[in-house]
Formats: sequence, structure tokens, C-alpha cells
Amino acid sequence: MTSSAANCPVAIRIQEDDFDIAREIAVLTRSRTDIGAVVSFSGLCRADEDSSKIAALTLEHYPGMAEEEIKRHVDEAMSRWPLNGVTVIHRVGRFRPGQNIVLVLTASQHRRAAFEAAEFLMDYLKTSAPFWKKEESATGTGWVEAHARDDEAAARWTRS
Amino acid sequence: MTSSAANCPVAIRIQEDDFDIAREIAVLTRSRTDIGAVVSFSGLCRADEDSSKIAALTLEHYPGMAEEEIKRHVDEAMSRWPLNGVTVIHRVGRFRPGQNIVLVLTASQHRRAAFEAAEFLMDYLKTSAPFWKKEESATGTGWVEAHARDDEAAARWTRS
Amino acid sequence: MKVKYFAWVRERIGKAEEMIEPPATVRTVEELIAWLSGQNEAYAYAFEKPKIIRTAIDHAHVKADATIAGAREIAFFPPMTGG
Amino acid sequence: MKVKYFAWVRERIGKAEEMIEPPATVRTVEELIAWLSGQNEAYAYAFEKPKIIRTAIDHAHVKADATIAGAREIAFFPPMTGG
Repeated sequence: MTSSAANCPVAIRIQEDDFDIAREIAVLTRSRTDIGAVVSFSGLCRADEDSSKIAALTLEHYPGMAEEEIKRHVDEAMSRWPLNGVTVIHRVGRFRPGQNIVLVLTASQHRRAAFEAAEFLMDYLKTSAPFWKKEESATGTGWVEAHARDDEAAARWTRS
Repeated sequence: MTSSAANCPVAIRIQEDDFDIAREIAVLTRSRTDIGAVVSFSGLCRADEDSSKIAALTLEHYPGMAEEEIKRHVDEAMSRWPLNGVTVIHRVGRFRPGQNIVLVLTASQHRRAAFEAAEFLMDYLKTSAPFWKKEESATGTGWVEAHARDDEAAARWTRS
Repeated sequence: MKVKYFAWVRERIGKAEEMIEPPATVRTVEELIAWLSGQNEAYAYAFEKPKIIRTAIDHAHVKADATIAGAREIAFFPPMTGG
Repeated sequence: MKVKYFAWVRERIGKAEEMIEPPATVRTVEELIAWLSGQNEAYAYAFEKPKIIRTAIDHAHVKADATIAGAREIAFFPPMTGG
């Protein structure tokens, strides 16, 4: 899913393949001289999720809704901050500790907008985008439970 | 300048050469399974600094003090957030719009620590690390003035 | 209408999607959950704690009191854990 | 002691560093700035607004009332604009 508005190209992809952060940043910034700040967030599979040892994580998503939900939040981010580009890539499938899961890239003239928009998007990806993690450990497999801290993180962005 | 403490490798470099974000992230995360979040900030030379058109920027620094000042703030960040790795690269020399100037990378188990530490380091690089920018425009050359907004950004992190 | 299930809701019900025809008295999401729960043990297990089940109608999050009239696709799933 | 100048402070004074020997009555950073300003027009121009000049002693930021006793290297520069 790609779109463009107000000089802010948007790319949203859900894929099994890994991503290349340098390539994604190059796509966002090439031939442009109005971008002063690029923030990237990459989320990786860890071996230790809340004290249990993880052998692998499997990511499931709701095709169609996942892309649309991310798009809604990217649009919301673009309405809040003066952004010059946004890329969101969420991988699905089975991952080993150390592997990439998610990438959020934001570009802006100034760093504060890029930082805040990236954090906003990650907080909403965690709590609102239809993805679910199942973890495999020595004691079996189970679905990861949602964290109250993620709801609290997303609630920071609610406009009163 | 490299060091390591509490499983948090630190690399601080001041150089003329460009940096490769993907390579720097790979160095920080390879062979590790305890990192869940990597935030990168890259700062680029823009063509429009406060409405005047920039042809080039020249970055000057205070060798010795610059590295030490960055190290002090990296140590401060490590005492505030549970970090698993920090890389700071600041380029010096003459830059055209679109070129990279600075890179801050932070790695942590969770995203909030990585985001906050990266933003903290950037705010202090802007206001406290001994670097100065001279800009060339159609009307001549001049030293960039410090922004009050940068002092305010850094002041957010002052502990009362 | 089409109904989809994800994560452990899917696993408990034992299917990813199906077509259903609830009676006209079932008007809201919570009424649909109650009606599905009455189908058999598998649905009852999936919806045993209806308050934690999240619902989307036509790809948009909705609350338990949302009307299902006109919905083409309704999805039930646990709280999201992506990112 | 060694003194270093950066950015427009360096350009106005016309040199990047020098060795100086201020009299014993010059004890603080602000006294040193005042003494340097009296050397000639170039120094007076560089330090014409002493409040905006930043100072580091042995690579650490210090305030205008800091003592210069024991300093090996003192640097004067405008507010930083890196990052």
C-alpha cells in the first residue's frame, strides 16, 4: 500500500520477508533536500519475553484490516506532525530471537516531529493493529497476552 | 571511542566519512537475542534553514572535548535507561543538502527506553556538544545561531 | 454474513471463518457473541470471557454495543499483540 | 596556559589557539575575558557580548565565575549548533 499527500510519501507493507533499513531510508530521502530528521524504529524478536525463554514467535494478522488500521494511524500521524515520509513494514510468519519483526520510519524537517510520530505509530501498532503473537518455549506454545503498559503508552496520545 | 558496561557497548565517533546505518545497527545487534527495540536518528543537511536557501553547511568541532562531552551524555543516558547499546557518529566537514550529518542509535529491551534515550542524546548533542555550523547561501556565509527551541528541548530532561 | 476468528479465538472455535445467519433478534455485537456462545462448547469456550474479546466490523474496531445491521464481515479476536 | 577559540570567536580573533600568561589578579573566566578584551580590537570584537560566550576548562563546560587556577586549556566559543 503506497500513497502520497502533501509531499509525504507513505508506504505500508505486511510481508514475510525481512526488510533492509538502509534501503528503506534511501527510498524515503533520495533526491530530497527538505528532510532534516529521519527516525527509524525496528522491533526484534527477543529470547526473553517476561522471564520465559522464547525459542520462536509466530505472527498472525488480519489481512486487509491490518493494512487499513495502520493507514488510519499513519493518516492521524500526518495530521498531527509535519511529516515528509512514513514507512511501516510489519512482518508475519515465524521468527527466531534476533530477527526483525517491525519497522517504522518517519522523516520530517525537525527531529521532534519525527521522534514523536514514530513513537505514536509504534504505540498504536502494539495496541490497535490486528496482529497476534504466539510464542514457543521449552514448556510449550501459547499466545502472548496484551500488556497494560502498551495500552497506557497508546493512551498518552489521546487528545482531550 | 568505544567502551562497554553492563552489556551495553558504546561507540562514539567523529569523522568526515559518511556512515552506513544498516551496518551500524548490525554491529549493535549481531549475535544478541536480548534486544527488542532499536531506534536510529539520522540528521541530514537541509536546503532550507529558517527560510534562507542553503548551498552547503560546514561543521567544525572541538577535538577531544567533543568526544568527551558526548561520552558524558551517553553515560547519563545509560544511568537513566536500561540500554543494550549506543552508537553516536557525528560528521565534520562540508556538507551539501541531503547529506548525513549525525547518527544516534540506541538499543534496549523495550521501545520506550530506546526512543527516550535517542531523543535525550540528540537534544544534548544540539545544545552541549562542541560543534558549530557555518552555512553558505546565495547571500554569503554565516554561522548558524543557536535556537531557543533546542535549549528548551534539552531542558525537558533536567532532573529536579 | 461472514465471520472471521483470529489467534486463540480461531483455535478454540476450530475454524478461521464461516458464513452465519443469526436470527433478526440479534442486533448488536454482544448479542451476536451470546448467540454464538450458545451454538456449542467450542464457541462457549472461545467467548467465555466476552469482555476481553475485540470485534471489528468491516475492518474497523467497534464496541460491544455496536449494531451489526449491514455488516459484511465481522471479526472476533483477542487483544492485539503486534509491533 | 593554552587558550583555544572556535567558530566566529576564532574568526574574530584571527587565531585558533595561543599560549597566554594573564596576571595573577585574573582569577575567573569572566576576568580572563575582560583581560583578553583589553588586548586589542580583535579580542574586544570577539568578546563584545561576553554573556553569550561559552567557556570550557580542560574539556568541561564552566560558568563565567569559574576559577581558572590550574587550568591547562581554556576554550572560548559561541553557543553550540551541532547535531
